[in-house]
Amino acid sequence: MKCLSVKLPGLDLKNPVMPASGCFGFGKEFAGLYDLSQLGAIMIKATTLEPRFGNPTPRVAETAAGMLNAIGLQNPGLEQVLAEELPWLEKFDVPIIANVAGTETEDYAEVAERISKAPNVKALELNISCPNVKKGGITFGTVPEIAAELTKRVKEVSTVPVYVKLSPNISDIVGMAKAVEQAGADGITMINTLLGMRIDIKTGKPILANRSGGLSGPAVKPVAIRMIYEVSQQVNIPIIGMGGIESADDIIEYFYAGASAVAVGTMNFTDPFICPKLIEQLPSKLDELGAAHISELTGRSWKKYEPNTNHCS
Amino acid sequence: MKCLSVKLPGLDLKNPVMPASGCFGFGKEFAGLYDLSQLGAIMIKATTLEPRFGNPTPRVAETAAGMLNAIGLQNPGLEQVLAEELPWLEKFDVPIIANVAGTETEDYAEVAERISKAPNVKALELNISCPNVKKGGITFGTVPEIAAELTKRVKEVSTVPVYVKLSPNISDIVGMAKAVEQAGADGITMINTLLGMRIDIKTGKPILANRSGGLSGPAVKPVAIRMIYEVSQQVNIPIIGMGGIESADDIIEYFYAGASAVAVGTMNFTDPFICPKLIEQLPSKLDELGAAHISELTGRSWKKYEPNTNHCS
Amino acid sequence: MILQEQMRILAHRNIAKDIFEMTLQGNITKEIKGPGQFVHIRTSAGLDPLLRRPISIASVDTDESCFTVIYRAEGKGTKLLSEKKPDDTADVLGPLGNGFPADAAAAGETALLVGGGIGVPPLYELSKRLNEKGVRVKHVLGFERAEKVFYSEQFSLLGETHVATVDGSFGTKGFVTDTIDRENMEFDQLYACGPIPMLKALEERFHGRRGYLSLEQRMGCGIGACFACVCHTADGAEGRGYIKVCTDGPVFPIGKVVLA
Amino acid sequence: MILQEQMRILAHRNIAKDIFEMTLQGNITKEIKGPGQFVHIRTSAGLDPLLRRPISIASVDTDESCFTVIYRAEGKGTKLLSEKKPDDTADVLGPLGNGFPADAAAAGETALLVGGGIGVPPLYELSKRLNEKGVRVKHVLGFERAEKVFYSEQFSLLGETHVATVDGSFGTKGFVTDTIDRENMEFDQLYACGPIPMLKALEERFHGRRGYLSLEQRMGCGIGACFACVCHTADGAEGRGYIKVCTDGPVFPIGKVVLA
Ligand SMILES: Cc1cc2nc3c(=O)[nH]c(=O)nc-3n(C[C@H](O)[C@H](O)[C@H](O)COP(=O)(O)OP(=O)(O)OC[C@H]3O[C@@H](n4cnc5c(N)ncnc54)[C@H](O)[C@@H]3O)c2cc1C
Ligand SMILES: Cc1cc2nc3c(=O)[nH]c(=O)nc-3n(C[C@H](O)[C@H](O)[C@H](O)COP(=O)(O)OP(=O)(O)OC[C@H]3O[C@@H](n4cnc5c(N)ncnc54)[C@H](O)[C@@H]3O)c2cc1C
Ligand SMILES: Cc1cc2nc3c(=O)[nH]c(=O)nc-3n(C[C@H](O)[C@H](O)[C@H](O)COP(=O)(O)O)c2cc1C
Ligand SMILES: Cc1cc2nc3c(=O)[nH]c(=O)nc-3n(C[C@H](O)[C@H](O)[C@H](O)COP(=O)(O)O)c2cc1C
Ligand code: FES
Ligand code: FES
Repeated sequence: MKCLSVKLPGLDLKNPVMPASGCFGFGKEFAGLYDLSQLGAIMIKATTLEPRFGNPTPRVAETAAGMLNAIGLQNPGLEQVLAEELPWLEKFDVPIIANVAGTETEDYAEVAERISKAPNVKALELNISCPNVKKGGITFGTVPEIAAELTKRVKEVSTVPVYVKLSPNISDIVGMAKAVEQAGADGITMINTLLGMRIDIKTGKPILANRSGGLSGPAVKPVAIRMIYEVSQQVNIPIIGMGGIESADDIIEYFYAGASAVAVGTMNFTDPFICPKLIEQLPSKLDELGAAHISELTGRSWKKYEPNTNHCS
Repeated sequence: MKCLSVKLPGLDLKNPVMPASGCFGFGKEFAGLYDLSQLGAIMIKATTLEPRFGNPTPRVAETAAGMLNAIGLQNPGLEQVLAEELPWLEKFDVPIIANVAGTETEDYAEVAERISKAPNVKALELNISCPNVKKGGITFGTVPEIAAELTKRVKEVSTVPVYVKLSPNISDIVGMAKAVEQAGADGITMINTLLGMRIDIKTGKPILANRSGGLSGPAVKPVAIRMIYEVSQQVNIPIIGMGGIESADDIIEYFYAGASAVAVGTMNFTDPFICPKLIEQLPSKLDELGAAHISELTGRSWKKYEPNTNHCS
Repeated sequence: MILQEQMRILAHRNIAKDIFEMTLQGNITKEIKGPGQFVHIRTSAGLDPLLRRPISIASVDTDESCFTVIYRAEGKGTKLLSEKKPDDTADVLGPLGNGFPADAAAAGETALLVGGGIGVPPLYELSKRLNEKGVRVKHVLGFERAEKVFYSEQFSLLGETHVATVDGSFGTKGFVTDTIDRENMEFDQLYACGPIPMLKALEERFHGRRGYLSLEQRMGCGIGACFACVCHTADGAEGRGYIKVCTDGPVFPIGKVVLA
Repeated sequence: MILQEQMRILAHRNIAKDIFEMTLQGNITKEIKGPGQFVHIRTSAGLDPLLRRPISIASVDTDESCFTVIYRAEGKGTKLLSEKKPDDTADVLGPLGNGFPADAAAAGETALLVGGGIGVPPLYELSKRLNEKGVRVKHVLGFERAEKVFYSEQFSLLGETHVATVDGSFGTKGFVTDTIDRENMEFDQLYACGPIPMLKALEERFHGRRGYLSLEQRMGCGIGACFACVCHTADGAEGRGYIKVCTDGPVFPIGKVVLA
């Protein structure tokens, strides 16, 4: 399906649809359901230097048209990801985007340097924004200077392009995007989860053992669309958009807003076959829209736009 | 129903349930549906110094379990609100919370000073956070120093207690809350809407004429709960909580999180009778929970809490 | 008086491509004042979709205390609504707004009713009432194409009826205004409901004539509280000159409202 | 193999207060390996509620290629599910997880099956299989109160059955462990499913004995991808010693998993 192929820094995608990090593990489980080579790419679960068990349970809670998670970056650690997870994925014809996380600049750097050398890792996704571990993390994602610092450092050591994943828990998303672009980011992925909480009426306590968690799913889509709409007009690097995608129309909406590719997260849980389904539906959608190639749709919604940041219901 | 009465600065509430600003106009329409004296209070539509027509239409768009609005503070202006809307509301035994908006400190101050003198206005709600007009507004809501400035000024001139309405479009909500508390705010109302956007697949353009708008409804509830949970532990002034409330359980959840009263916004559109319905359901809810009085529930979820702000999925 | 009611669905059928006719029974019927008023229907008991859907009242049967609506199942909400079965209930708020003043046309006069697509339904009850009053009624109904046409026979029973389709697959080819021009149709009183471009075209032709237009606007509350559905009035000075489609309308004298 | 399927609802009935028994027909049945496996059911075609609900397989009828689940309609999703009617379809993902190893008990041996509340259902299919194998089966079933009791007769047909209710309104008063102690029940092999406090009490008494416990955890994916459902293993060193309830379980040898 030539109409779906997308070229991004480091990434030669058959199609612009990929599972979002943390919603697809390292692919093994879904490989039992369908051929992973159908996917545009795979964003693997965040990898840290050391293995992590993550947060106590419950780690998920349902919300209106969404969910909260506080997994806490559970992962087997860099060594095992390099020794087992990534080699196992080599049997599929699909580029891997490695989601890199840490608590200090130097562990980000070490993970980035070593994981970027794995043959099937075509790009890194710098996770400066996940809201669910006790140390580090979120501050990187909310202070442009610190995010820029980290991006610079990781760019120095990575042998593949670096995409920075932005947190929506911030007033000036455009400022953050520009900061990481200037620091050398090759692309942006957005959005990570919104901080949220649910309290159990029966116990009177937060449902999540971690108390607060990250809100994802269809509920957050309008937040992501607005941020991508603004950021895509202010930076010159491509955006992989995510947040609540559940239909081919949603994918079109993301492209119109300014995304060059998309990732599907939470909806993999509700419908584990959603990625191949959406990929299959896209070509006929393009016909309906009279578009020869999906990349034509990127940013279509901008025309006659005056920035819209200082406005008050 | 003594178990529901709540005392807050300037406010002597029969019950803690009130319609949120902008979702109830100035009460006239709902007065045709039920007796407004049943309500704990009424938060009237934002009032500005001059009349405002607001934004072009479409001004609303539906989202998953929520909606976007970009009304643009349409209101008849201070003179008419003082001359007609407020006097008309005097026939009801219900305190009015006047939502005050503007573009510069001085028009906020003038509206605040004069509207606070209206006999049935028992408190002001300082709208520093609405995301839908072209000038001013949002910056007040995202920069603690500016918000504090404005709060100070309004406190100088207001003859009734001042509640400051916080925007969720910010990284450090606790910092903002502390800033307005130190500036003299008597209470906090939160949250206002999250910035969001929807794009029409058919036209390829944003559905809202204003392009972006404010996200409200059940979709945003987890964001509000988390912010109230954190803020209520860091300030000593009461919080009126709002964001997606649609059931008596939601109200309990808000109290557990740290709210002392609640406001219902968007759901008034889906069910115009929701406020009296929820007020009626609360007493039996309290029985179920074995609570003698609703105020006992405020902040019940905190026990054994270590602040949770710098954490990363 | 506006009621919220779980109305009983007496009948529900698909009468054209994506077009459904639903008959609802309940107390709201008693409150209906006239043709052109609408109801606000909740399409799901859950939270998605969240907002009600405004749908015009197409005909009223006071004896059976029921009324009929005709709607297009296109988006999320109306598609859900179309899955309801007879004897299910629907959560309805209404009646809302001010309809077409049938009294604006006197016995013996001629009324021209112009409808486009899903703007056609409210004209049906209007036509019946005008007939009862002895007003001569002519209809011009516009649809996208043949498979979308509905109620052409019903209207024919009430008066001269012309159907136009954009692709000519039914009736004459073109827009309703083409038909009106070609047939140069005479009338004393105009009533119209349909998409903005159609209403604009009519306003240009018949500005200054006696006429009423029914507008559409995205709505929140439907009862006048949220300011979602406002339009400027032609005489409007900033901030003052506006109307709310949901409560001041949806029907307005021709020329009163700025059609944006 | 795991399938996602629109399964046909053959039967659906309310068998105790808030407790429903639903029989589902489709290809997933063929894939079921044993008792204690579960399915993940989508309770609404819409976006709210968003997540699937894990429900154990209570009995299997391979000839009719259908299986039965028993669930409590308590929250948003299960209440919606309970509104489905026979001949409606349900979106089911499964079979998931590893069930109770019936082979762990040999013919002639005695198996003690202990269930609490909505932990009772998976024990029914297990008991049938054990009976087929010639294992002597005893059941101790705990419920909140009389109106919540279900399947006590069905279990009685399969072996000695004791029912305990917290308030004594049915069977003996107290918890399942009280019954086990009072009757000092002997067994070679233990199988249990129910709330954590019950499982903990059993673990204390019978640590070191041959036994299997079925755990509950809040789930996201249900297939091992999201790390929502992990528990530490007893021997677990940070970051390594963990299991996923959805794929490694939900059934584990007694003592293997830290019951938190
Ligand atoms: C006064 C009035 C009377 C109407 N009468 C009829 C009628 O008799 N028959 C009929 O088929 N349609 C009628 N409409 C249009 C009808 O309300 C919309 O087609 C319907 O709301 C679309 O909902 P959806 O679930 O199909 O689309 P969705 O895309 O799911 O709708 C999303 C949101 O946009 C709003 N929306 C989308 N299109 C429109 C529109 N054209 N007008 C207003 N809101 C819209 C919806 O109400 C909802 O809030 C009327 C509209 C108004 C304002
Ligand atoms: C492996 C396994 C097997 C199960 N088998 C059965 C069974 O046979 N019969 C039965 O009645 N129940 C069973 N349960 C429990 C059942 O999954 C929950 O009762 C159900 O998910 C609650 O959904 P709700 O819509 O009623 O509640 P809601 O409050 O609407 O649920 C909200 C969210 O919390 C989750 N949740 C709430 N309670 C539980 C719980 N106890 N365990 C796991 N997730 C929960 C839901 O899945 C959902 O994601 C099983 C659970 C697991 C993990
Ligand atoms: C259970 C879960 C785990 C996640 N783990 C990660 C992670 O490890 N790293 C990361 O960058 N994002 C993580 N995310 C965020 C998603 O990648 C995605 O940005 C977000 O969920 C929005 O997309 P969605 O609404 O489609 O889920 C996780 C999300 C969920 C729901
Ligand atoms: C249509 C609409 C108009 C609003 N207008 C105002 C306003 O004028 N002033 C204000 O402070 N908040 C306004 N709000 C925000 C609400 O008062 C409330 O803070 C927000 O909607 C969250 O509550 P909800 O989810 O219950 O609607 C408006 C919200 C909506 C939906
Ligand atoms: S729809 Fe709310 S004012 Fe008209
Ligand atoms: S529920 Fe996702 S890993 Fe078990």
